[in-house]
Amino acid sequence: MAQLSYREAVSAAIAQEMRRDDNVVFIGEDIAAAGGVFKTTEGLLDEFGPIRVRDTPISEQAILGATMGAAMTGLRPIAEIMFSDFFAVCWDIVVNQIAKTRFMSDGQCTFPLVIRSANGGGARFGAQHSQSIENWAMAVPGLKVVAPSSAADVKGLLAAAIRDPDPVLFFEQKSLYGTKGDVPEGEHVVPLGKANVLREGSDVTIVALAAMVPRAMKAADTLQQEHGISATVIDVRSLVPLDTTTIFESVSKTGRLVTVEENPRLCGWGAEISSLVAEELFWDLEGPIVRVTTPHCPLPSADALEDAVMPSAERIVANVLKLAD
Amino acid sequence: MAQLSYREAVSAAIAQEMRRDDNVVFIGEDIAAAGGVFKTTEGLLDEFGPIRVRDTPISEQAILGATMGAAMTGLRPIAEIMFSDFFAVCWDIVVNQIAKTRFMSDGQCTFPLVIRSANGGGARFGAQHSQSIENWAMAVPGLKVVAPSSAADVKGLLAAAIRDPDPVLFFEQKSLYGTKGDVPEGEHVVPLGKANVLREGSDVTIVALAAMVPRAMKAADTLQQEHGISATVIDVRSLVPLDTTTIFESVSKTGRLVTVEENPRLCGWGAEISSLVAEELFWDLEGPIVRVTTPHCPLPSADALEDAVMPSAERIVANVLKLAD
Amino acid sequence: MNDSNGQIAAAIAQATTPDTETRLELYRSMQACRMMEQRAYDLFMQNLIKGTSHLALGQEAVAAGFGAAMRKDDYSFCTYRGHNHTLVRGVSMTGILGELMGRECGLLSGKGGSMHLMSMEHGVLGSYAIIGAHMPIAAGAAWSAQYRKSGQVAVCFFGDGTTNIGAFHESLNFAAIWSLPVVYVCENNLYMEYTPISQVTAVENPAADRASAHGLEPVLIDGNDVDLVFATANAALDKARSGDGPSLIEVQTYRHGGHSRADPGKYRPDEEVAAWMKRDPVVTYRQRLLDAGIDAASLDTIDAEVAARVDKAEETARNSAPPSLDIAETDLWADGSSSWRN
Amino acid sequence: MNDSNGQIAAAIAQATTPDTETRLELYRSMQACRMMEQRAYDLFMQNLIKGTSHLALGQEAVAAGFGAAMRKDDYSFCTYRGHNHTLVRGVSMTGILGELMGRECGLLSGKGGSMHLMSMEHGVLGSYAIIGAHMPIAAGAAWSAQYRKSGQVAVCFFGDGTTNIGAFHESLNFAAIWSLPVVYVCENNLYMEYTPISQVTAVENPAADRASAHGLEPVLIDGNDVDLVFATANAALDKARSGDGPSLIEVQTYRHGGHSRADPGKYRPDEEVAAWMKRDPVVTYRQRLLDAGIDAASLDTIDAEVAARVDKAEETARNSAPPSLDIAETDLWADGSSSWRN
Ligand SMILES: Cc1ncc(C[n+]2csc(CCOP(=O)(O)OP(=O)(O)O)c2C)c(N)n1
Ligand SMILES: Cc1ncc(C[n+]2csc(CCOP(=O)(O)OP(=O)(O)O)c2C)c(N)n1
Ligand SMILES: [Mg+2]
Ligand SMILES: [Mg+2]
Repeated sequence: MAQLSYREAVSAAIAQEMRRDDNVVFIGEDIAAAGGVFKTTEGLLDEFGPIRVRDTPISEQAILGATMGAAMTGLRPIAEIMFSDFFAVCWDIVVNQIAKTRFMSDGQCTFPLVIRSANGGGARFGAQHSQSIENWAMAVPGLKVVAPSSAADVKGLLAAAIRDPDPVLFFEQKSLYGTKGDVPEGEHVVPLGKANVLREGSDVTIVALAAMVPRAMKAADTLQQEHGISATVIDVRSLVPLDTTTIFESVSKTGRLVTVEENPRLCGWGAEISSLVAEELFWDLEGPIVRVTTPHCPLPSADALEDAVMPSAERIVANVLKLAD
Repeated sequence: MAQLSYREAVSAAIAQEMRRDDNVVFIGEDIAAAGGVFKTTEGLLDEFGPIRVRDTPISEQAILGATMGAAMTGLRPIAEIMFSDFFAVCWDIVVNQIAKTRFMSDGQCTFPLVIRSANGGGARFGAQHSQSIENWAMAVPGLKVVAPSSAADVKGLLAAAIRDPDPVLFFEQKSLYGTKGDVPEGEHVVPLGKANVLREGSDVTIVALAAMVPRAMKAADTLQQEHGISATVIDVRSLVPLDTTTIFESVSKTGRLVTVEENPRLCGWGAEISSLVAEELFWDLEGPIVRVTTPHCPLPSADALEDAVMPSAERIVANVLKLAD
Repeated sequence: MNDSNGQIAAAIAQATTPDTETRLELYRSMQACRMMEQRAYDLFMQNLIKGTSHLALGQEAVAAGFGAAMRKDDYSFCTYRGHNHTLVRGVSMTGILGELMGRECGLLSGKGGSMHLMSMEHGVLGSYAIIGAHMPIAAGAAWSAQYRKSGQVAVCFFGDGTTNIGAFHESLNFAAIWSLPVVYVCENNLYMEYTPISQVTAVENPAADRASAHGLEPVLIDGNDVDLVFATANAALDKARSGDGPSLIEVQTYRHGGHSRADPGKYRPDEEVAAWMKRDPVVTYRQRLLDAGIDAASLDTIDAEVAARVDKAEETARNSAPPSLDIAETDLWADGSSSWRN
Repeated sequence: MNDSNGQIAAAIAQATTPDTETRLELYRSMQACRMMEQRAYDLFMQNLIKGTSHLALGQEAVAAGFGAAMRKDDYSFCTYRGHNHTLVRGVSMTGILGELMGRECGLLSGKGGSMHLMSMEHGVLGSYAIIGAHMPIAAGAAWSAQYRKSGQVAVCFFGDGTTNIGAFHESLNFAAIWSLPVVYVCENNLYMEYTPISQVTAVENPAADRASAHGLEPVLIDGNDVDLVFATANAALDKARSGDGPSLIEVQTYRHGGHSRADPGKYRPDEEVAAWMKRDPVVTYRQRLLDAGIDAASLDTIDAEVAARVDKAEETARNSAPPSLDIAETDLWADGSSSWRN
């Protein structure tokens, strides 16, 4: 095991895959010479050179359009969209072109590409650099959607995303970049579509993603220690494909479900999982399904305000307790 | 009462509001001289002249940026985005600028603007001209989201949207343009955020929107006549603000909820309503909550294929029957 | 990296008249486009084509000229007005008409429709219906060709109206700085849908007057002269293939009909229509070939062969079944499924 | 509708040196920008400003020159690097520093942050952090002014890197065809973040060389010469106000520090930095004023007054409480709430 930061795991994954396959290329703004604004891509230019690791202008439509065109003609491109909020300036290429073209063409072409992006709040960057958009992506047929919570998963899931024959949106939670964790030595690949059961309990199932995972774990500790409530915590890891099997198994056992998501309230992935359970597992439920989310608001910039709106371990605890009432 | 088509109700509403308020202006591609590609805006140029009704280049970011800038400086602009799929090329202006700026500015400015668009499938236009994106809009804090199902509602809700001090995305379902209905004479305004109970029943609540409303009504007829099942049908009309009161009242009574939505499966407005009910009305439920949606796929072009994927009255009936088992 | 040096203009100036065989092929290709599109029009009128459709009647010289100049393994990208551009790459007419009619024999089995024709095996990398979107995608295919050192060139067709959307400019700058082997072809037919392009554009020549903004040579040609289009295409393709980077070519042309099925095109002044009908690329080329001593009989034979081909294609498509409903949800993912859960 | 006729160049050529009072105000304005930004830097270092922040140290002449030329009711639109542009419109320094620090006294009560300064009452219609997005919004404010015949002009500041994104071009074309009273100011500081602009741009002057693509006059000036910026601003504002439409002005300048808080700016060649430090707009202007016979004491007084103002602002902001948590979810809607249901 090596200790890597979540940040370092990004370049470790890309390097692992670029060594393995010459068709893997990587483009984005300031990803080459500067090593990325979050320093997630340091060393790649040195190792792989400027033909494979290439800085671009501020032209997100061109970046993703080029990525798509390269993917359909034999390459395996990776693109960085610096902050996930910026997907809005190139959303057409993602949702109307990349996501639909294989289907429309009756399967004539595939799009083995990955778009990485720094997602989410907690860094006091204000409303245009903090949004969580994993639910935007989940709502679009034709996109796979991954959001790791640990360094090991960053490396393993990103490697799997690069190998995947379909378009993957890979969301790195920017406030996790500094966190460290054990990452297996050597080649490390974690299959997409397998949720991770981080802790098993009998009273309630807490389902979380990315930065909400450590908060859910902390909440589970508190619930156990202070309230004698035993919680299962599941890291969803990938929203598409979605591991309903693992989630359903746990909910069948505990009878109670709490989702913890960072995206704004309405139409989040929590709503999707909640309604899946309300439809398919209704008779196993012992109480309401509770969603903990950021309220349906943009994120404010000041630290006190941002902390007040994002789901905290305390808020998770409070919601579980409400359910246990 | 006058008989108007859904299409004619669009220009009727805009004309009504332009007569009332000189600050209402209207821009978009081919909306002036050509009267709109769906002929929804015929006559407006003649009555209000080229300063107030203005054709633009194919520059959706400029169209919506200009709309935003005008709204924050005293006008009440209406913009047309010809097909809702095209929101993807100007999504940034909608979600990062229009939706966030009032909040970020601590309430310094308001955005009394409306963006109209032809939404949805059924016209055999293929995957890039048929998508339903009301769920994209609902997921973004700061946007009001309206989708009428009848000519009367087109006129009344569009008028209300134009008067509303906040940004409203107004989705016209393109396959309804040819449908006709009674519209009250004289000034007609229908407040945003009030669902419409079209039919009251005791066994199940069917919640639908736009083109799904007539299908839900047809399904309710069949359920009554062929299966003796009595259904309430609610036209949600506006997703934001959402009339949870009316929906909850009905579900409390019937104990069963079926949502019928045109958008693709994942993270639709049906999931949102389902999870609201699963959280707040759980104990009133007598069975699973069922969502009827288009599958999580783009829309195919051929008529047979398109009809196969969009929710039909038959599919609604089948789902209600499943629930009644 | 910049090239405003007149390389293309120089190559055009040096180009010689194509040999007779090539000219007959250009003629055949234009006639095939013309007759297929006319047939598509008839099929609309009979309601055998649903939805919408955008014909390129009158613009045949552009597709034919480029099609003839391209290498078999080059890539083409076109728009919703892309039937001609697809046909000239060798795609089956039955596949095209079948797709327009939503039949099983359609190029995409009915899943794409008129606006989305595509045939990977012919290098037709798709028809795109969001204005401007295919321009960066074409740059990407060119980037891939450059990376793979395959010598392929991507050719990307679009309209005058497309020059006012952001993706147009992003693509040109991107292609220029990376010296990508891509040829951008703006078919200026004077209208973006119903609106005259001059009314919404700050320059006179919507593409050519913007070339210098991306360090490119302004190229503006008569798009109804197929010999000239062919020469220009050769020049731009050669330039791209020899590593000299992208080109932007504005061709002036005109559509004979309305923007789409719904449009009778009444907003166009009668004199304008009449003037352009006189410049019909098929009719004028036929005359030019006759003037050059080619006998009418050879041309008549071509016309008859093309007409028979169109008849055959229509008949096959008419007799083809609607697509099986089994495919309505397939092929979202590479594994052939559209499953999003386990 | 097009204007490549040198109207602005002609007006600059005729401009006279500003009177002493104006020049002292320009100096004061630049010093205020300089000292406030330096203080912001210090506050970062003390971790009193969180998140990120983008300073415009070295670029003061642009904001000061335009600020002095604008009418009180004109509109300004700027970027995440917009502290200076906000300050020069008369916005309180306490409000600005307070906002950077996330305090109750902040201009936006801490809801916006460093990248989103805005003050409607001062015509500061916002700071936008998505590259290019504010350009069409500025066109919209100008359209509104034109519609209301108010005589207001919108001024929109952005960087060199912004010229490669689609919204840049859409906005210029849109503004040109509608002859909107908007002045686009490209501050070319040679870098888009860490990447030299020349490496990702197909032309040498990223804005000026694109002006003709939208029928506009190319204007390229030394952005570190505040007199020149002031003259240019007057020319462009006059032009807009008299109905002659938009301008695009490229000013050449340099940021003294890195792109943002996280960046020490090490990718810049030492000689380049040294050469530009010699052209420091504040230092060189001071010298120019001395050369013009203005006594050092008056300038020293201004310096002292500005320093005191910055101290005062910092102190007030430091003593201001964090914002009340009650406002975390307010003001999404015009009714002050963020409620989405009944
Ligand atoms: C982003 C976007 N905006 C608007 C449209 C609707 N639309 C389809 S074709 C068209 C006109 C295009 O004009 P031009 O580029 O000149 O091509 P032409 O149709 O003349 O071939 C428009 C506005 C679209 N498809 N995509
Ligand atoms: C659409 C978008 N892409 C990328 C970014 C990230 N980003 C922020 S500033 C910047 C560089 C901008 O350069 P320039 O326009 O020259 O302005 P400067 O920072 O030099 O003032 C980039 C790439 C962004 N904010 N928005
Ligand atoms: Mg055209
Ligand atoms: Mg810069």
